[in-house]
Amino acid sequence: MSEQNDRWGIPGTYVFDLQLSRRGYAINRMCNSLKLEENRAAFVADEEAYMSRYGLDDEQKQAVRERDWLRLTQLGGNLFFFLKLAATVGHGLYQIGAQMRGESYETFMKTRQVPGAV
Amino acid sequence: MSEQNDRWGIPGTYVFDLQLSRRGYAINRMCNSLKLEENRAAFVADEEAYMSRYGLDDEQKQAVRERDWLRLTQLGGNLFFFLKLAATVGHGLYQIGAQMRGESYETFMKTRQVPGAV
Amino acid sequence: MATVVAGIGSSHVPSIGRAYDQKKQNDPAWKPLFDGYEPVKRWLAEEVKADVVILVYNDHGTEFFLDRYPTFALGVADSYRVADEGYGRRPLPDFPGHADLSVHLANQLLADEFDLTLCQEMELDHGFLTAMPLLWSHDDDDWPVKVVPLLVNVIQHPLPSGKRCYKLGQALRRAIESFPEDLRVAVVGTGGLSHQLNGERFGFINEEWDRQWLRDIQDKPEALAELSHQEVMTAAGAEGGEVIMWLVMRGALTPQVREVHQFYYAPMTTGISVLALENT
Amino acid sequence: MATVVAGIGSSHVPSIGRAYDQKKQNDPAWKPLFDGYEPVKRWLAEEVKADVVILVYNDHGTEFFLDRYPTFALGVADSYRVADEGYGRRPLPDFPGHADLSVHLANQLLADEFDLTLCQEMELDHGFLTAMPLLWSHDDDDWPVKVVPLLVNVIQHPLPSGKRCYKLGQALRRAIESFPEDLRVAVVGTGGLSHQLNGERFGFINEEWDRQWLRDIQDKPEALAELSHQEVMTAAGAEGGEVIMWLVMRGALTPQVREVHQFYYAPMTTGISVLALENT
Ligand SMILES: [Fe+3]
Ligand SMILES: [Fe+3]
Repeated sequence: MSEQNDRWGIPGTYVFDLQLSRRGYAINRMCNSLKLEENRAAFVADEEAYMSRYGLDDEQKQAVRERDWLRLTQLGGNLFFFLKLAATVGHGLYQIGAQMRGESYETFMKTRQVPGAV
Repeated sequence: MSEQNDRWGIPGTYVFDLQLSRRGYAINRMCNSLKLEENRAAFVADEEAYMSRYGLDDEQKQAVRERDWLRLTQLGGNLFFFLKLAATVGHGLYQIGAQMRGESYETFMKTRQVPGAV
Repeated sequence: MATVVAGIGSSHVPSIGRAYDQKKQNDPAWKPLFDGYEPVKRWLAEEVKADVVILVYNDHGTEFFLDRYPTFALGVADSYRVADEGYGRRPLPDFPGHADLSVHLANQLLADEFDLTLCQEMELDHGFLTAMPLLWSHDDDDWPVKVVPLLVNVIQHPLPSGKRCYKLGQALRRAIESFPEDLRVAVVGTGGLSHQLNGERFGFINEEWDRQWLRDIQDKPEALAELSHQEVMTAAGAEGGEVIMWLVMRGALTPQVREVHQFYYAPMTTGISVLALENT
Repeated sequence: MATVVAGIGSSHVPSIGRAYDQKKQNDPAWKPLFDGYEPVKRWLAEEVKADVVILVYNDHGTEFFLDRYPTFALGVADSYRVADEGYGRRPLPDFPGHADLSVHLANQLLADEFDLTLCQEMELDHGFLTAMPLLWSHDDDDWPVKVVPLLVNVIQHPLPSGKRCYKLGQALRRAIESFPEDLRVAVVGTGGLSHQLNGERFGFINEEWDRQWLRDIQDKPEALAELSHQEVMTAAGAEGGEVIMWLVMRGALTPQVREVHQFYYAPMTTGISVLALENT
């Protein structure tokens, strides 16, 4: 839990404020477009072209390539939007969460009270 | 100046309030779609089909057919939206105004201080 | 005159919707949850008999995008569709609106200096959907109540303050009580309790804080309304900050309330609760 | 610290934009209008030297539709495009935003209980565009000032009250003055004066009321802020009701102001005015 959004000072937390939202606007706009099946298909067909079309910068593109959800968060991605990207590439919420925590999915699930309630 | 929106009591005036806006939602939604050239072409090609697609009711359709801007206003059309319809069918603002007043364009223009400022 | 006949706080979690649709009511992991809502559902059906529900919720990247993000948005439509959040539309009937009440609320709340965004079209995501079938029985194509959706921005800071939300609830009550028709109105505040879906602290839950919230929202709502977002998010997780929506519900009730039912369960990543209150 | 260095009221009328683009500055019908703005343009360039303009305007069915209509919407972007209102984009450069100031204003105004819609994308129609080239010289691709657009719903009732608009102006001033950077900020309120584009009363103008407004906005803004929409629309025409946007500008100034310049002209269907004020 070393990293955080310094304006807020809550460990392990990147508060989605206007500054971060502005930073990540291209990401979130791209992710939002993936609501439509035809756009998901276009993304899958050519990820690089799709990212360029939405104006992601190099850091953001790299985070998408690596499916690095923590980095994407730090760069202004908002989970409620990038869940659409995650679904497109086959990642689920708890997989994302485990990765953000730096744990395996199995280790993360062991920290839950009733892991059957998914 | 006999007619008005009774909730407001201002003669010759149809205040665009939520009730009127809800009444005219289909009209305004259709008119708003005419921002796009392809939609204007579709409207011109088949007015009836276009109106049906946007769910106008019979009174509203009739007002559109007759280019009756006053009636359209009474049925919830908002000028800022139906100006797009007017432009599509070749009517201008002052023509609309003259018609609403029940005057010819020429008579209306005579009531203006500097009719050259159009 | 319309009156507020129930105030309900209820979490909204997508997995609850999936469990409901997949009929997991008797699945060991889910039974406690469905059983926990049951007494409230019965109370609403047998005693409260609301005509309309004003449901306070937030959208989760479904209908509202960051190009134009409202602070408060009120539905003023005759009906509201169930949104597709990317996994297909849930098999729930669309919701009948109570447009006359919506229009009245819009007029009153604007006059009371709340700067609402007014929505003639609005599809509803799990922020709205989760609580509804747990609280009201529906058949294949209708609901026993009409609805008025009231959206709060809890996604992109600056959010409205807790105090502003509480004041909105108080104004809502004045607006409801000035509606001329006899209507029984339930107000539901959704969201929370503690959870975090963000950063290295993903999965954070604070059960102690949640249980305190469930007491204080009854007896000390004004103290809760004074908390800063930073205080709430530190204690309840970044996404737990959405509990401010409960303050809208609480503001719509009388200063003293009676608890009808309370339930709490934290199986996975969210402190899930339902709290039913009535005016005294 | 940022300071408010000018307050300007200015009508917005599409035909002015057309006359400007068609270079009708010396056309007998238009010359009075352009001459009327000239002293204000000179004052702004030579004395005021603003860094940023907060321009209060309304959209006219261009960017905002009735599916989701905000009461107040604030631009928080780095730049804003010139909208196409259906006759092609006007040959004006796009506008550079001052995003840092926008973000600061958003945070302060939300904390001050104004429930804004925040816009990361916003194209600007004649509500915004009309005044800009009459007040600031531009070249082919840039403006000498940055902008922050502030949109007010004056189209679909319930509108915010005049009082709410005046209070928004007062809060805007507090927010501007708490911005740490030294910035010279001009606030422009647009719209009006009397006109009506609706019903049998289309073309209604009330020059006497307009001239009174130009006096009272200086000396009795609080009295103007108390007027109901019905009173204003009865006297100034249905679309004249948009003068409440001038109250936002006036609220951002000191209680006493000094008039720098005033101009009024009512050639066709709108009482067109520019009024330049400064703090005392
Ligand atoms: Fe939520
Ligand atoms: Fe206007």
